[in-house]
Amino acid sequence: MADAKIGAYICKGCGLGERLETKQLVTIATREGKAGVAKEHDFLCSAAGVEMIQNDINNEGVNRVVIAACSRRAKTEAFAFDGEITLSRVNLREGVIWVRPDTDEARETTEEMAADYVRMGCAEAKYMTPPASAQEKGSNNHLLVVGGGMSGMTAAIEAAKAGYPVTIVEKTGALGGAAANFYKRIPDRSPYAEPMDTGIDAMIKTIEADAKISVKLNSTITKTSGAPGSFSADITTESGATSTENFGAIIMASGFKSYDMNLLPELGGGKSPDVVDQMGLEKLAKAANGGAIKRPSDGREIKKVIFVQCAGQRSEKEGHLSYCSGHCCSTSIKQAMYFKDQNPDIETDILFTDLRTPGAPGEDFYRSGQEKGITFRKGVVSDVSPAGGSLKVKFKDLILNEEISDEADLVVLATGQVANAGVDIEAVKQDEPGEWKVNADSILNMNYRQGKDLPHLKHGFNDSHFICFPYETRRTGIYTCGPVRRPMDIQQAIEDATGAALKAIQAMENAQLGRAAHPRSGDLSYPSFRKEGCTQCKRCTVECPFGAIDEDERRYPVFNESRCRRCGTCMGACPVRVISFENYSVETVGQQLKAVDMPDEFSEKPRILVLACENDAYPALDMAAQQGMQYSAFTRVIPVRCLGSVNTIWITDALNSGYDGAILMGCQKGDNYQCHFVKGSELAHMRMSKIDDTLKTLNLEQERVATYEVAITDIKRAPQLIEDMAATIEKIGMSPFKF
Amino acid sequence: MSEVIATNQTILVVGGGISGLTAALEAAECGKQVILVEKNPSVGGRVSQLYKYFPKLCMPSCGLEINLRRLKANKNLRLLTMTEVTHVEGDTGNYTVTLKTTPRYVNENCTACGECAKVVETEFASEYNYGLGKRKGAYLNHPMAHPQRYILDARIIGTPDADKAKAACKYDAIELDMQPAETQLTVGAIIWATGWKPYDAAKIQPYGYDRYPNVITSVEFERMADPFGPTGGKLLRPGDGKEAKNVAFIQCAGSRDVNHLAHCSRICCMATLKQTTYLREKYADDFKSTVYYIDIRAIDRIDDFYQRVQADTNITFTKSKVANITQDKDGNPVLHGVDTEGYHRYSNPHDLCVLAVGMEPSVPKDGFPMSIKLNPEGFVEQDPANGGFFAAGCSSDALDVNRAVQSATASALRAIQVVNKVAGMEG
Amino acid sequence: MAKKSYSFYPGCSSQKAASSSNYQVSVDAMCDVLDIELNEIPDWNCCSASIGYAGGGELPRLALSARNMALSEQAHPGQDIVATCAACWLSTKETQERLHSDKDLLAETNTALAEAGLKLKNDKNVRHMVEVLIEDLGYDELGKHVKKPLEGMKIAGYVGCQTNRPFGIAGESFENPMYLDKLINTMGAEACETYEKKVSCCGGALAFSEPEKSQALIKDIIESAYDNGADMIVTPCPVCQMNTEVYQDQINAKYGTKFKMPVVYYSTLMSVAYGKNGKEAGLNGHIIPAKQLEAIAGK
Amino acid sequence: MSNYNNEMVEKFRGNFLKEVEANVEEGDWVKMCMQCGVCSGSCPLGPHWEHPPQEIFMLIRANKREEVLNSSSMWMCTSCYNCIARCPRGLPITHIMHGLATYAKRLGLAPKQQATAKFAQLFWDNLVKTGRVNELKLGLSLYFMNGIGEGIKTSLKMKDIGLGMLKTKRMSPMEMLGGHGCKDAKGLHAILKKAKEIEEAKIGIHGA
Repeated sequence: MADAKIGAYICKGCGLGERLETKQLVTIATREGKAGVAKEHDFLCSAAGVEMIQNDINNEGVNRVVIAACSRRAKTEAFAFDGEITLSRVNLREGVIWVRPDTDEARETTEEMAADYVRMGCAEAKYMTPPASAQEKGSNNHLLVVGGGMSGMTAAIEAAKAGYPVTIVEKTGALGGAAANFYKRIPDRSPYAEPMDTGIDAMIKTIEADAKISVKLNSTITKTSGAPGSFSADITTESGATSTENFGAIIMASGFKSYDMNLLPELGGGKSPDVVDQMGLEKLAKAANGGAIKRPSDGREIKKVIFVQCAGQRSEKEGHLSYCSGHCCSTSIKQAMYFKDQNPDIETDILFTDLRTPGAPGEDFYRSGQEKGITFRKGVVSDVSPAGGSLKVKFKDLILNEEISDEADLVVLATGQVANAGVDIEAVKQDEPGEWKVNADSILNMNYRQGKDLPHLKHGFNDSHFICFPYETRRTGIYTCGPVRRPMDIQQAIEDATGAALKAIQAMENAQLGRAAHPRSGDLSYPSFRKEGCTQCKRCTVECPFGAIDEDERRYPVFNESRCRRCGTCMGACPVRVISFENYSVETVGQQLKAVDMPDEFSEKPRILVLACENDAYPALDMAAQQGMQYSAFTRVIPVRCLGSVNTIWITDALNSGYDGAILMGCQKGDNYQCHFVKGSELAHMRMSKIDDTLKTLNLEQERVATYEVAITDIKRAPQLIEDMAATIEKIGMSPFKF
Repeated sequence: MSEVIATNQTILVVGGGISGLTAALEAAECGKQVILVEKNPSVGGRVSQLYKYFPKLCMPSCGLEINLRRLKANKNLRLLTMTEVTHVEGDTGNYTVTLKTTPRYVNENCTACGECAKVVETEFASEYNYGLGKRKGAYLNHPMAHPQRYILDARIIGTPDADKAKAACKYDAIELDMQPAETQLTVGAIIWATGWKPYDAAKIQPYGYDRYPNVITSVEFERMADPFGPTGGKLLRPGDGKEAKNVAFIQCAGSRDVNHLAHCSRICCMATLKQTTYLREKYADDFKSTVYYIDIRAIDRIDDFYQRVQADTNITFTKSKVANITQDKDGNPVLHGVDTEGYHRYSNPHDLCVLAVGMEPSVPKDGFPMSIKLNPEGFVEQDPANGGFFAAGCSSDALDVNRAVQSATASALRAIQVVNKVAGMEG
Repeated sequence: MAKKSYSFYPGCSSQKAASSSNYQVSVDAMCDVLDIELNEIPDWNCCSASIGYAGGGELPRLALSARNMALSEQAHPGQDIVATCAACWLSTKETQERLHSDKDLLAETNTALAEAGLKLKNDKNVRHMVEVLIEDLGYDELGKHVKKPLEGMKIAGYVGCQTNRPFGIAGESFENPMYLDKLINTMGAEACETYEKKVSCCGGALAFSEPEKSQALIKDIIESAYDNGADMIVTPCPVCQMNTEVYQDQINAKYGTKFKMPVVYYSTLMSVAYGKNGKEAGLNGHIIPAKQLEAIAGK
Repeated sequence: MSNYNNEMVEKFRGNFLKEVEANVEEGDWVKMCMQCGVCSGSCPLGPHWEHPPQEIFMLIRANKREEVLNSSSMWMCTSCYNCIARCPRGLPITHIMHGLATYAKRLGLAPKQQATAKFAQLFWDNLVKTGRVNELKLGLSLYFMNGIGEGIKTSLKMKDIGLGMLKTKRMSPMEMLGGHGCKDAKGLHAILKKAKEIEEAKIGIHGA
C-alpha cells in the first residue's frame, strides 16, 4: 500500500474564517502535523471544496484526509470520498468556535483550542490505515432455522422466497410446533370476527414443495461454531447420527412451553380432568373438530365453561409468572367462540382483570365475542375445585363488588408462555476450552467462550434489550424469533419471524463483504492482535459483549471478525495493548492526546481530556454547541467508539503528560443500560475505579479523573460536567506533570 | 434536486419516521437500492417528538442518532425530504411512481450555521411542539433534525423576511424562487410507512379540549416534559402557567369508541404510565395523579412496568370512562363519572387533565395513491391484493415502537423478495 | 324567497289553552314573517312522548307516531314533517328511523295501521322547526327580517336534551351546540357563550313524578343563567320551558333563592325582533313576564 | 300477571340475559356493554340510581333477575339521551332502560308505588282516551294518584302554578269537559289494540 500522505484541509466557512487564524492552522498542520498537503478553503463542504480534496486524493496521493471544519456528525455525505483513504474530522465549529465567546479575551485560548485539535487530527491520521475489511470473509448464504413451528416455518419460507437456501432442524417428528395442536387461530384479517384456519398444513406443503428448503426432523443441534457467513453446525438425530453442515446465519425459533398448570392447585390445576389450560382446550377442540366438545372426565356435554385469565401470570407469587403473555385474552375469546359457534346455548364466561385485546384486530375480535354472547366479567378467581360432578369457581366480581360462587362443567386456565430458550449462560458455568461438552438442555450448543446459548434478557426470554432495535442480537448472525423472544400469538410470531429472516439475510450479506452489523453498520475495520505480547489474561475473551472471541487450548484469544461489532471493548480491556483496529487503536487515540501542546504549570492554562462516547455524549456536546452553550477552552474532546474501548493507558499517559483532569462520558449502565455495546460503560466505570492507584502513585488528587453516565439528551449537563472539572482544577491546582 | 436514479429493482419507502427509516436502512444494508421519501423537512417522525420511551425510559434520540449515522453512511439509500407520493401505477415489480416535492427554499449548500434564523422575525406555531410555543420562519425543527439543513416557511416567501434571510446567507443556500417539482420513478416495491396522527381531541366534546385550556393531549404533555420542549421541561398548565402537580390521565380518549376510533390504540396505556413517571421525575413525592381507564393494556413483559407504577402510592387507578369535564372557577378541570369497581361517583378537580389520544392512520382511507386493501379502521391489511405494496409500522395497525420496527423489518424482507424476483436472483 | 311548505305536527301541548299554546302563537307569527307555510297533519294524535313507554310498550308507541306519519303521507305528499315540540320531533323521528332500519317492525306496524285503513311508506324526513330555520333559510336570511334588534339583552340559550340528543342539529355537537346562541346573536341580543347548563336535563316528565329531584336540576339551570348574567333564558323545547319557568316559586321556597328568570321560546324572541306585538309573540303566555321583550314589542 | 312472571322464569330458567334479549326493547344490546361506566356518570339523576345502567347490564349478565326487575333504577331515566350520546359501544341505553322498566311492570315486579311508573300509566291512559293528552285531567289524576288526602295536599301545593297557567291561558277548565281529541279515536284504538296484541304475542303474554 502507498505511503501515508496526510492532506489537511481547513475550512473558513461558518465563521471559522473570522474567528480563527486559519493560515496559522495550515502552518501547524504542515509543520507539526506533517501534512503533505495543507490548504484552507472558504467553503469546504461546497462542491468546489470537495472537488479540491478529491483531486488531491486522485492526483497528489493524499490518503489520510484531515478535515478541519464542522463536527463529524455534520456534512457527512459531502465528505464521503472515493478511494482507499482514512478520514479524520477536526471539529472546529461545534467543538471550538460555537462553545467559545467571540471576545478579544477569549481569542487566544480559542485559537489554542483550534490549533490543538488540528494537531490531534493530524496525529490520528498519521496512525490510521484504511480498513481493508476482514481477511476471512464467510461466503456461505445458507440459513439454518432451529425449530419447525409457526415461527421457524415462516422464517424459512420467507427467506427462501427471497432466494436463500434454508435448512430447518426440528426436534420432534413433524413440522408445525405448538400451533399444530390448535384447532383454529385468532383472525388476522378484517372483520376480525371469526377464528380462522391456522394455515399450518398449507405451510408444510409449501415447505415440502420448495426445493430451497430442506427439513431435518427428530434432530437437534449438538454443536454450533464459526461466525456469520461461516457457521458450522452439528445436526444430530435421535438415533445419534450426526452430520456437520455449514451455514451463513442462524435463526433460533425454539418456541415456548406452557406454564405447568399443576403449579396452580388453587385454580384446580391437576385436580380434575375438567380443568384444562389453553393448549389443553385446543386439543379438545381439534379432536371435536367442529362438533360438540365433551367433558374430559365423563364425556358429558358441556353447558357452561369458565375461562380464568392471568392464571399464574401477572403475579408476584412465588413460582408464578410476573409478566403477561399478551395473547391469552384473545385466545380465550377465540376458544369461547369454539363453544358458541357450535351451540350458542353453551354459557361461556371469561373472568379477567384487564381485558387486553389491542389494536384494530383485538378490539374488533372482542366485540365479535360479545356479539356471540360470551360473557365478560371483571373478577379475580380465588378457588376452583371439583364439587359434585362439576366444578365450583369462587371469584370476586369487581364490578358488582361481590364474592361469587359459580359452577361450570369445564374450566380453562389461561396460563402463560415460558420461553424455550436453552441454558441460562449467566447461571451455568462454561466448559473450559478443550473440555467442551454437549449440553442436552441447550438449543444451539455453541462452542463460544461465553456460553452455549444466547444470553437471556428478562424472564428467560431471548429478546433484544433495545426498543428501537428489536433484533439487536448479542450473538452476531444468530437471531431469535417467536415466543422464545417474547410471549406472542401466531400473528405476531409471523411478523417477528419475517423480520428475523431479514436480519439473518443481512448478516450473511454483511459477512461476505466483511462489513459490521449495526450500530457500526458498514464498518470494515476489524480487530487484529499481536499474539507475541499476549499474556493469555482472557480479559478480551471474557469481556467481549458479543462473544466474538474464543480461546484456543493455550488460552490465546481466537478472533471471529464476522462476529465482531467493532466496539473495541477488547482493545480497552487488553493490559498489554496488543489489540487494535486499522483506524482505531491505542495509538490513534494515544497520539492525539499526546499531540496536544501542553502549557507549563504556571501558565494557568490547564488541559482537560474528555473521552466521549460517539453515540451519546459526543452528540450531546455537539448539540450543546448548536444551542450556544459554552465550556472551558482548556477542554480537548476525543470521541471514542464506546467507553468500553477506553484503555486505561490513555488516562495514565494523559496524567503523565501533564493533563490536569480527565473526564469519561459514557451511556447509562446497569440493568437498564443504554450502551449499545451492552457493558461498555459498565466496564469503563469498573476499570476507572482502579485508576485511583495510578493517581496515588503519581500522588495526584482523585478528583482529577471522573467517569459519568451521559445521555444524548444531557445537552445542558455535559458542558456543565466539564465546567465542574475546570472548577475543581482551579481549586486543587495544576498538575505538576508538565514537561 | 439532483437526478434520482431508480429501476424496478429499487425499493421505495414512503415515510421517514422510525418505521420508514428502519425499513429503508434494513433493506439498504442488505445491499438493495432504496429511495426514502418524507413529506416533512426532516426524518424521525413522531418518535423524535417523544421525551422518553416506555418502559425503559430511555431517550428516542439515542436510537435516532444511530439510525442517522447508518443513513449518512449508506450509499444505497437516497433520502428525499418534503416529498410526497401523489400517484402510483403499475404492478408488483414494476411501479411508476409520481413524486411531488414542495420547495424548501434552502439548497444543499446550507451549513446549518443558523444566520438566516437570526435575521428572520416572523414566528409561527411550532408543528414540532404540536402548536405549543413558536418557531421562526427560518428554522431547524430540533437539534437532531436531518438533513441538517434549514427551511424557509413558505409563508414568509415574498415578504421582507425572506430577503433578509437570503442576504444573511453566505453560501448561496437560499433560493427564493424554488418551485414545486414533480418526478416520476420506476420502482419494484413500495413500503408504506406513513404512520399515525393523534386523534383530534376537540371531537371528544364531553372533555372540552376546545373549551378548557387545562385539558391537553398526551402528545402535548410529552412535549412539555422535554427539557428542550416549549416549557423547558416544566409541566405548566396552558391556562395560567401554574405548575401542574395533580394530573388526571384519561385513557381511550377517542379510542375504543364507535363514535370516534373503533380500535384500541395499544400505546396509550403505556404512554400514560410513562408520563406518570415524569411527575415523579419533576416533583419527587410532591404530586398526585389519577389514571381513569377501562382496561390497562400493558401487554407482555411490559406488565412489570405497570406493576411498578401501581406501587407508587401517589398514583391512583380508577376504572372508569370519564363522563364529562367541567371547569371550576380556578380553571381546574373537574372530572365527573362513576368508578365502576363497586359503583362510586366522583367529581374530581385536577390541575391538569391529559387526554391519552388515540392513533389515527395519517393517511385517510381515500388518500392512497393507488387502490389498497384497508381494514375498516383505515389500516393497511397484509393482503396479496396489495401486490408489491407493503405497510410498515403504524400504517398497518396501532403499534408501539418496538412492534413498529419489527413490522418495518418484516416489510423490508417482503420488498426484497419482490426486487430479488425481478433481478432473477432466486436459485 | 319563495314560500316554504311543510307538513306540520303541532303536538298536544301546543293546542289552544294547552301548556305551550303560546309557543304555537309565536311560531305562527315567526312563520308569517319568514313566509313558511305549516300545513297541520289532519287528525294527528299524541306521540306519547318518551314517558308513555311504561303504559304502552314498544309497538303501540311506534304505532302512534306511525299513524301521524301515515296521515301526513296522505295529506301532504312530498312535504317534510316538521314539529316544534322536542318530544314530538324525537318520538316521530325515532319511529321513522326504527321502522327504517327494521323491516319486520315496519310490517307489524302496518298490520296495526291497517286496522284503521292506513299504510305507512315511511319515506319522509322528520324535522324540527329549528332545522328548518337553520338549514332551509340560514342565519343570514333570518337576520334580514330583524326590525327591532334586541340590543342590550343578555340571553342564556338553553338547548336542553331532546332537541339536542340523540339526533340534534346537523353540524352541532351534543355537548356544546351553538345554534341557539347564533340565533340569539342574529336577533341582535347577546348570547351567554359560557352558559354551561346549556344541555343539562331539567328532569323532563319526571318533573311531575319526581318533583324534588327534578327541581334540584332546574335550580342549577336557572342559577347558572344568573351566574352568567343572563336577563332571560330562551329554549326550543316546551317541556324545558314549562319546567324552568313554572317551578321557580317552589324552588325559591325550598332553596331560599330569589329566582324570577323569564323563559321564552326562540320563536318568541324572533317574533319580537321581527316587529310583532306582544300578543302575536305570545308574550302574554308567560307566568314570569319577559319585561324587556314586552318593552320592545310595545314600542 | 304474575303467572306471566312464572312462565318467564320457567322458560328462561337461569338465563336472564336471554330473557332480556327476547322480551325487552333493544335487549340484544345488553351483551355489548364493556363496563366503562360512561352512562352511569352521564345520567342527570345518577345519584338516585340504586344500580346505574352499566351495573344493571352486569347484573343481567350475572343472572340477578330480581335485583334488576325490582329495582327503582330504570324508573329514574329522564330520557335525556346523554348515555346514548356518549356510549362508546353505541348502546341505545335510554330505550333499554325504558324496556326494562316496562318489562318489570308487565311481570308485576316493578316497585309498588313507583311514582314514575304510575305517572307513565296515567299519561298513557290519558292520551289513549281521546288520542291527545288532556293536560288538566292528567295533572289532577296525577295529584290524586296516591289517594284523595295526598291529592288535596299536592293540589294545594300546585295551585299557584295552576293559577298561573290559567292566567296565561295555558290551561283551561273547559278541558274537564271533553277538550281536544282525535276525530277518529275509534280507528286509533283499533290500531293500538292490534299493536298490543302483536307485541304481547311476541313476548309470550297471552289472554291479555
